[in-house]
Amino acid sequence: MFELGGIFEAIGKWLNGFLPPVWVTIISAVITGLAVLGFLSLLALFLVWWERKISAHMQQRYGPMRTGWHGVLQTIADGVKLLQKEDLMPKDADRIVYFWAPIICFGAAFMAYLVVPFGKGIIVQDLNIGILYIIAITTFTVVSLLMAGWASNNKWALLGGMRSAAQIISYEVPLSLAIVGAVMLAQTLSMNGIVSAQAGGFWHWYVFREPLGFLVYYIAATAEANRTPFDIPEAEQELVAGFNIEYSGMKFAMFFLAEFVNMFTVSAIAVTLFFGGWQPLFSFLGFIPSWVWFMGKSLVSVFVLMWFRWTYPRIRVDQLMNFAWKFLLPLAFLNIILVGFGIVVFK
Amino acid sequence: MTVKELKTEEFMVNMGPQHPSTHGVCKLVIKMDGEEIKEITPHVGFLHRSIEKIGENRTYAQFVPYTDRIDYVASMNANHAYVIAAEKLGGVEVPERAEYLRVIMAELNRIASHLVWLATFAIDLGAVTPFLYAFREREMILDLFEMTCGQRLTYNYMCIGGVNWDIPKEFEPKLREFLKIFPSRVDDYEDLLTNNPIFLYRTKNIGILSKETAFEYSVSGPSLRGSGVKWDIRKAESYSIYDRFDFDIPVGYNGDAWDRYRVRMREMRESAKIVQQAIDGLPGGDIQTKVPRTWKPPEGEVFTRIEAPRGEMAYHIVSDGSTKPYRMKIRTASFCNLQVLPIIGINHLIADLVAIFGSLDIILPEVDR
Amino acid sequence: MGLAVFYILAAVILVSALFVVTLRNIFHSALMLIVCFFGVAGLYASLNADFLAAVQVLIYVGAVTILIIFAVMVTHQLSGKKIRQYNDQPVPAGLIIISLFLLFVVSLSKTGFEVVKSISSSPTVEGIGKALMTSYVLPFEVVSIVLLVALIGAIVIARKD
Amino acid sequence: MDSEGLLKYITEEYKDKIIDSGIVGGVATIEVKPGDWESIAEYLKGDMETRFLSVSNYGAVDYREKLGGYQLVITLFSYEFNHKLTMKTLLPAEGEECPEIKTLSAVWPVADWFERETAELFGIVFVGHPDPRHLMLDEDWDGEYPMRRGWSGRDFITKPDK
Repeated sequence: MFELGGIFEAIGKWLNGFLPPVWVTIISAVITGLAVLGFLSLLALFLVWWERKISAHMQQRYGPMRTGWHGVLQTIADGVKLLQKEDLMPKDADRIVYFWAPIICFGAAFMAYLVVPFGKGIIVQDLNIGILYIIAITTFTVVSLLMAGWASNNKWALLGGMRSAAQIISYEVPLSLAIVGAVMLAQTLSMNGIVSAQAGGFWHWYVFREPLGFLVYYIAATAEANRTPFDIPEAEQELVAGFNIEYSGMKFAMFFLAEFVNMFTVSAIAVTLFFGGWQPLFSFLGFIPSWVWFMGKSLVSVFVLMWFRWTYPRIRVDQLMNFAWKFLLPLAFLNIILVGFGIVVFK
Repeated sequence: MTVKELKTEEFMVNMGPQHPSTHGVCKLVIKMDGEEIKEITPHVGFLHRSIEKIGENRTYAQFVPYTDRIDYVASMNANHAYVIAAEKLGGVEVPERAEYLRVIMAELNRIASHLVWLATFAIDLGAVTPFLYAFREREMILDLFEMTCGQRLTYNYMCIGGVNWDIPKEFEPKLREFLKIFPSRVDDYEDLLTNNPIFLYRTKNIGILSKETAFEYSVSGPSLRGSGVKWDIRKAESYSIYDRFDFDIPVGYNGDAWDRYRVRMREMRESAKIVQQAIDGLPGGDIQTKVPRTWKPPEGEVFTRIEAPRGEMAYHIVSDGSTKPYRMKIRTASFCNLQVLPIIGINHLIADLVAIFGSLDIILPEVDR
Repeated sequence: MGLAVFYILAAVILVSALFVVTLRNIFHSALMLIVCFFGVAGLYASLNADFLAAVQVLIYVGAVTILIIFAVMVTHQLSGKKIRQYNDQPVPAGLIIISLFLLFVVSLSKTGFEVVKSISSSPTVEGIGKALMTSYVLPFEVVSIVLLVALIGAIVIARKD
Repeated sequence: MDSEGLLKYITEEYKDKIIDSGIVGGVATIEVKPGDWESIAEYLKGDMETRFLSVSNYGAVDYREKLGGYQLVITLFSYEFNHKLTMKTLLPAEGEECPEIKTLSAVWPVADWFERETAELFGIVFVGHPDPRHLMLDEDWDGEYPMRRGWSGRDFITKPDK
């Protein structure tokens, strides 16, 4: 009941009835693409509103209250405003690169959802290298930040771009190594496969098998998503706004929404790898649809990321590098060794 | 081959005049090697209004509202500095009650000013939440000021010979309520920041201001006390009635950003103590010694100074016996404190510069006047 | 359809590679290199070498080119300025290119390409892993040591003292 | 030392350099010749009995009408002994003349900005100043000294170009 996975299969079957298979592939690709895009846009709108509400309540104020019930329509109003804004481009900017940077940023954020299992059977394409694919595709985010920083022809933007490149490259290493632990346990790279390997109650979740791996992953993922305390590429107080200082209007909105989509992406991966994905807490709770479990767990993770942001100060750029290379990296290696031992011992 | 032999280029950026962390319009031209700062040149004067010149063209009483604008974050203290100088020049006696009210207002404003500093300092380091916490308490102080003099930022409260308005009935209970909750609120801020490892990383050993440098640059106020110098004009040259109150002078040890932070946090508690003693001992009576509208102080000159939230604020007034000052020189704390930034800011990263600038608590209108 | 995909990808790779060597702005060249690498990854993917495709993107786009861009950004003499992509010796260069091209043509025409009827669509990761740990374990370890040496060398050069 | 004691000590120690002395508004005050301005500052800073490590205030007064020149006023103080001293000197000048004096910024680095401000506002030239740029005023502001008596901003309001 209420499982959405069946719907997609049904649509596929129905299309197969009267169309040649090539057309079915194309049509279903378009449909899923639009569905994911629509879902992510709504999600980003929701997350922006949610963050504003969370920060407001943490700071003992209300946040948006006027547009709609408790300000739910505030982000839409902001979006409409941003659409109407003049699209400024600095005179000496590199026009082509400046234009493409936000598109690549948003595109990379969007592409990652090709392999995210939202629920039982709700996955666009269950690639058997799923997790590797996500790591690979998110590197385009850093390319786009570099492009934005460079093309703006602004020193602050350039500094922001350089910081983000240094940061993301550094944190990609412990992040990937933290993922290796889960892959070793599940013996597959496929996202669905990893979820299935954690079936049967919460004690099978990998967060209890390799807490160290989860810790490393979550810290590195916070840095990958450019969230406080690691939000140094756009540190408002130091670099004014970092790489997106010159962007306005819709282009700025794309960077902004991509940040929230990325935040959800790292949360979704955390849930998939360490919290059993769409698996229920206990198997007798299986009557609750799998996508509800997935969304619930992911939003909790997003909430924690937001909690970080409104509690911690920002770490300094060299401290950030030291932390990645001297603390997280050895920890990630230790995790791999421990997981290897565990697999051999407990078989 | 080591890195030093490799040829590197220096990189110049303009930090300001419109930058979120300069807290006003100050331009810092920074020469950087990578992200490490090699040279800082401050450019000020964007807010120069020549208040000293205005002072020569206004009567003594007319000038009080202008003092508000010298330091808009601590207007009460700025008022206080001027009226003390003018009273000393003319030999005006101030009623007891007015002195107490002045101390209450000045110390409340010191707390409010330190709260603004805390808020902006935290935000400079990327912590947004303490900002709103600090402004919540500042709001209570501003409410107290509003009910007394109708203003929330530039008060024009003190006048030569006393204060302009007496406190209303509801002032005292509100103030006592504030004093009751304030220490626990300071604990809240400390919970958020003081022992947070990231905060410690960002402030410990950052921007060390040695005693010697502090002396040479006449750094004053909490920034000086952070370097371990127990110097507070309220104690050292006890003006007004500060000798009647019991309070400590918090000092730091290393002179880094963290010490300056600690000194200000503890100073807020000390100020609350002073306000408590002042409100308990508040006598009745007049609030003003009548000073004629065309007040002519005798010919002569005077130099007085007070401890404003940011440090020493001094007035040097020369009178030629007319209704207007002949010359008025205003010495403000930020003017001297800002000069150490190029000394203590180099060889740090740009993120540290923001922390150092925040920890010095510079108010640009005070520099530019 | 597979052929159409191949031609599109080949065109992307060739055009972007041409831009890499002809564009006069070094930052643009680096970006074009990304496009080129991405095209190669697409080729791998179309040949069902999914692991290789992902690794191509991860390493070449995610690490190598970003480091190149990073280096370009740090050196201000290079970024922004237009630089010459050719030197003063077109004749010897042309000769070498033509002879190389002829060599390729000859070797390609002499190779008998075997047509595989069906490409296995089974996961390649496991196979690669097993091969690396069994039959190719010696080259694998040698590569690891070479990389380690390079790493140590880089640290020694960059050490501050 | 209290103000009297300090004044007594200084007038005895440096009597050949001091023209006038007294206690003004509770602060010990001495007047010196412009030529001794820098040397006496050095002595006062280094003297173990006075230890004037810091400058509390430093500015000028336009006394052209009354005394025929600009008076430089510097207030020194000592953290150690908690005493203050005001030191003055009169720079003769008439009309639009710009008098010259040696800088104190080598003695107290804080005098740097004070002197820059005084220089641009009063038109006093500090010889040997390490950084004689404008501080408060525009870099291209030239030939007008706003803090001189008689200067009025009203003459200076310019209408923006069409």
